[in-house]
Amino acid sequence: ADRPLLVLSTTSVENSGLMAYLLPKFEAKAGFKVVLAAFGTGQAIRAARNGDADLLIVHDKPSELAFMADGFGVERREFMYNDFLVVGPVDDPARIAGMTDVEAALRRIVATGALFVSRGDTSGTHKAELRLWAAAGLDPNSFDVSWYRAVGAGMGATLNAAAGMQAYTLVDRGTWLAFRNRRVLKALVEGDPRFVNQYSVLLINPERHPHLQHDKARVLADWLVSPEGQDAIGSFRVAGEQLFVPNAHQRNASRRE
Amino acid sequence: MNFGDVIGQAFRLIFSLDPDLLEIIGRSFQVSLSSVVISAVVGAPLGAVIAMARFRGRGALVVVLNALMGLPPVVVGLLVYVMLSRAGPLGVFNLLFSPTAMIIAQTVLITPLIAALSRQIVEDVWQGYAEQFRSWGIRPIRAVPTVLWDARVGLMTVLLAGFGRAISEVGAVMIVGGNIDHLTRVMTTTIALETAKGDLDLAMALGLILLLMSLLVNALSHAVRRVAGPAASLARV
Amino acid sequence: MNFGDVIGQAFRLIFSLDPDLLEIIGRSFQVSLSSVVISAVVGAPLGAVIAMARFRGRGALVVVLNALMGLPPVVVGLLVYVMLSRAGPLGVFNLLFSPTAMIIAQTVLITPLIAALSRQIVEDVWQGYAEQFRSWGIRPIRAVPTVLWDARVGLMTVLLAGFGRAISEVGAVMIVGGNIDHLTRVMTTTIALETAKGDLDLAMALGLILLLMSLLVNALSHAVRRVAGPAASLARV
Amino acid sequence: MRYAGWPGRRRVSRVFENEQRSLLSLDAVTLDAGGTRLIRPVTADIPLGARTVVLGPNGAGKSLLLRLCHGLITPTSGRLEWLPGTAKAPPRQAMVFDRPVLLYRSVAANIRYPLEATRVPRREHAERLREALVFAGLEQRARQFAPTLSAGQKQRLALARAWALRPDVLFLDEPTAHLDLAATRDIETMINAIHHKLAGVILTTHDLAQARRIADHVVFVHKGKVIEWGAADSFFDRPRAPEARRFLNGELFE
Amino acid sequence: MRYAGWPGRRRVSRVFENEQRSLLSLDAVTLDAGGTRLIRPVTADIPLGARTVVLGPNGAGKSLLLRLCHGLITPTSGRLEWLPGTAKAPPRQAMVFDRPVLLYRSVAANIRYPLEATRVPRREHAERLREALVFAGLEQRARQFAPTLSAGQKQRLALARAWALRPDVLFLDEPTAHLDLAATRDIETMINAIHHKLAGVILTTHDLAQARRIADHVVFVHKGKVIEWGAADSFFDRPRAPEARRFLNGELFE
Ligand SMILES: Nc1ncnc2c1ncn2[C@@H]1O[C@H](COP(=O)(O)OP(=O)(O)OP(=O)(O)O)[C@@H](O)[C@H]1O
Ligand SMILES: Nc1ncnc2c1ncn2[C@@H]1O[C@H](COP(=O)(O)OP(=O)(O)OP(=O)(O)O)[C@@H](O)[C@H]1O
Ligand SMILES: [Mg+2]
Ligand SMILES: [Mg+2]
Repeated sequence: ADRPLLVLSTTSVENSGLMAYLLPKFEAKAGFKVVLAAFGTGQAIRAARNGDADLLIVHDKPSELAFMADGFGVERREFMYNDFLVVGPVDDPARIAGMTDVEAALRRIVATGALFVSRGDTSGTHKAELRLWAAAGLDPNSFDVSWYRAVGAGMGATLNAAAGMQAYTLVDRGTWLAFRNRRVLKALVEGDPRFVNQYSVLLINPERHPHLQHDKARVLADWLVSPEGQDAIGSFRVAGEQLFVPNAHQRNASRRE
Repeated sequence: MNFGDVIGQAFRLIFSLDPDLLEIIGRSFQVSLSSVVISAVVGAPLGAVIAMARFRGRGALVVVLNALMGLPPVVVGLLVYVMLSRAGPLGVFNLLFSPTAMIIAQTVLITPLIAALSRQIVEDVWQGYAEQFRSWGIRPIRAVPTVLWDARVGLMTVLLAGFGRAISEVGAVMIVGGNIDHLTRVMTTTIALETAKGDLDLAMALGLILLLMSLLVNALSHAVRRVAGPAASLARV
Repeated sequence: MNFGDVIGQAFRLIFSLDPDLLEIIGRSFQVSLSSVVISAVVGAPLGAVIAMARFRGRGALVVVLNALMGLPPVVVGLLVYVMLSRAGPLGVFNLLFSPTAMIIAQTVLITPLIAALSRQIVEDVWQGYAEQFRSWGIRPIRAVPTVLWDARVGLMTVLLAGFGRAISEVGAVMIVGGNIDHLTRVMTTTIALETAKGDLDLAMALGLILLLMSLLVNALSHAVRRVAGPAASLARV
Repeated sequence: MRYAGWPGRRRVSRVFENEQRSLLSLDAVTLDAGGTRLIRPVTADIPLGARTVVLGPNGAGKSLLLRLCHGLITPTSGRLEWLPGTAKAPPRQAMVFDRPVLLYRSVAANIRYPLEATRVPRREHAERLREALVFAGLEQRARQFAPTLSAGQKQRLALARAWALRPDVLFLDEPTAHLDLAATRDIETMINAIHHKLAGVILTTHDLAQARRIADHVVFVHKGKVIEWGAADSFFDRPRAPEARRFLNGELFE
Repeated sequence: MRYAGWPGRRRVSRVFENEQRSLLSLDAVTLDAGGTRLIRPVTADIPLGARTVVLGPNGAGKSLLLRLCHGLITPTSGRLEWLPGTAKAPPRQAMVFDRPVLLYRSVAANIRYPLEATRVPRREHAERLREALVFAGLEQRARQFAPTLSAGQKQRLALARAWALRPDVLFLDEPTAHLDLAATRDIETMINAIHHKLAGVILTTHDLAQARRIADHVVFVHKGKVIEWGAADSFFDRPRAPEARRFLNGELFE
């Protein structure tokens, strides 16, 4: 009974420090402990399917919907978003600084042959990047490794690689603001509406995994979408900047039939 | 990065005696030392038996054992994860994301290393002993503890190699432990986390602390050996 | 997960002879074997010198060397990353995110392991030889190649331990190589990637292939030893 | 060494004795190794309750023959039979090697170990240890690390350790090679005193005077072949084989 | 062994000879180890160009004394001086241990290795190797793995290997312990034939008859102390110390 509630999330949630900020507030109110394990999106969802965690927080809508459709989740609530941005070397060889149209910026990177690092790990961020390329009318499969480097790693490792080779990359704002090894990197393109990065919390199906702490999980999920939780998310700052925008009230919880 | 800064930061961290850091260091030791003890209890006798006994397929077994030294931590982590996961055969014990799971994973990882290296060390001692033991009619299997004891100086280095591998690996403990704060966070997972956050200085400072800690363990084992070891230095005046 | 499926998938992957997979396997070998060769050339003589020479601070050096077996791959990766990155002292060579960088990192990682274990193995052989060499007036330093040669059976196991650690580690090569497709992707980084993607079956299948490959290397070295090794089996009829 | 007799033992050779007098018979035993034949077919008998001395030049095959008899190496072909004609199990044996094998332990631990490992009754350990230390002349050195002993002390320790097991058959490979005159005499006294209580003592030596003093029976080996075997007196006085004659004159080169 | 003389050498003892006749002098040399005094203060002279035999019971300290003289172990106190009174460098020495140290290599490689490592001119290697193999009686076994040799073959190999270096001083620790009669005689012949060409031969043995045949000079050690040293004849005929008398009678126990 005094087992802590285990939440699985993607690494961006942990690396940004959001959960470390939210959980003490929640624990004080709820009276039970919550612990967080962070993995890559795919790994987190896989573990949740296996019944290894009580609650799931991710940001990749297609996989979330598949999770629901396969009967592993009972409830999916979108509760906050942040945005992506394109970062790159301070000397900005492709001259994209200040642009707000991501498609144009991407096309310019291709045109100048500047280095671009892709997550390449089918994570939420990677899929968002692929959607952006597609929107710009380009096919990453045809890109040459001489400039398009799919690193196949987490966001932090990808940023370290971008810093090391002075390349452009797409990053979520949470990770970016918390990231310390910027050195030669700088935020260049932001504010495009297509940059929205939506997070959801998924409640797991008690019929599939009766051993999990579904009641406690619901308490946390409820709190996250409650005004109190939403306020807490909105008040989280890194270096004076707000990282996540609460948006539970704008969204309808999609329930499993 | 400035190495002076890193070293300074490492020492500031140590002397801050930050309880979180101490907890993490303590857990690293608890997990890795437990794994080494279990692996030693299993691996050293196993290596000794393979070194001493003669049986069909022994050569193949040595090759397999040596190859298992190349077991990737991530794969070991996955294997143990699959076993301990709710969906797995040992799921009911609810061990996933616990220090116990990390000990299991590290034990699986370093037992082959300890067994393979022990095999080599014991074989060298046994070569000198074998005929005498056959003459006494003592079967190799019964001589195993004797030979392990007499080979203890060499085996100490083997155990330290096992400890080194355990304390420094991150792949296995990350998967089965989950790097959960105050529960399964150890030095290496913290280093990986700080690296992912781009705080390379902190990561390196933590790495330095980890090294200092394993220096401590090694120095202790060296001291023990000098006090309790055989008078090898007396072998030749 | 079903282990039958994993094994089946592993074999399907092997027999598909997928050029991407072959490239990755080839790169893994290239990087790890290169590191082992360099580490052996540096580490084995280093270990031998420490085993054979008597000098002030030798005990401390042994302790440090043993402790360095616990060098965390991530920290080694960071260290090499910092050195090779554009802003680092070796930045001009533009080596970061290349197989060369991975070889450097793995060499740094396993040289202490090979040196520390070689020290132990060589010490055992040298114990029998030392007086005779002093009698001949041959300084230990000049006897190093001789003793390394005569200890080659034991050293082979040490090199295999080094190879095992190199081929299986992911922390260092991930940081300095970046797991870039068609450039620096190796088996372990692929496994880590597939794990992060949640495709555990594929990850395990790749792990199995990696193990099969290191089994191959070990079997080869075993065969070489049987053919070219000293007639140790003749020592006793 | 100070062999001063041990508490009376049953006369082992009598126990084993039957209508026959043979302790061990070798039937066309051969040994190959390293691509060569090291022992050419040996057919011979080791008599019961006697002192058998294996003689021959360096490299003749004496040590290999002792190892074969003791069961340390398996013959390539041929067979060995203990107490032929009886259905008795092989007697308990001990062997002292030409290069004593000492454990990396103290002198006392070297004696104690085989007592424990071969399940000698625990109440006898202390007494046998004490006796063995006296026998080896190492009472003052019980706690010394055995590998630091002198050459002769090592050989004494190995002898005392073997005898502490009270074997029925003793194999001794050049047992006095590194012993001083006093210790050599003691070993000879011991062999002469105990052999008739044992099923047999089989030894090698390069000291021909010693061989004459000890041997009841001689096996003469040359180039891996048993050239002559039989009673000691006739061997020393009237060697049949020309090689044996030359060997006894110190003229036989390998 | 087949010592048949080697190509003429300069007479080394003459070369070193000066107004004095001492090869090595020990001045209050002691040795401690394991918390005990193993060698009690030794003050003695080893004469030049002579055969010095170190005698004493097992564990007396003979091997330690040889090691001290050869420079393998450093005395705890006291000092050694080679060719005292001259400013000459110590002569080239070789030692054969009581347990020969063989490299894990072939017989031929064991002989070849020290030739190469001590920079014997390359053109002489083949000839010296051949001679050493003949000397050791191991021509047919040049390619055998040395650790598989018999006890006597090992000792022969170690002797031949040492001699192949043409040292000026030879230390031999029980050189004939495992040798057959013929080989023993050959070694004695060799020592007698070469010693006057060398600066000295210093050996130990437990074979008193052999000591009488060889020794010009005797050093008698007992319990780590040099009790008596001087000309061999007077030692064997009129030993002064009571321990020496008892030792020669085989009555001295450690
Ligand atoms: N593995 C081997 N390969 C080749 N020859 C071998 C091997 N083992 C032993 N021999 C040879 O077998 C012969 C007999 O060896 P053994 O030790 O029995 O001799 P020995 O009669 O005891 O001689 P010694 O008096 O010198 O002790 C020797 O010539 C030895 O070189
Ligand atoms: N490290 C040590 N610690 C204690 N005692 C030692 C050590 N090394 C040697 N000794 C003792 O020193 C004594 C002299 O040894 P040494 O080998 O010189 O004897 P030795 O005269 O050559 O005897 P032997 O005739 O048996 O060869 C022995 O009693 C031995 O046990
Ligand atoms: Mg022999
Ligand atoms: Mg001695």
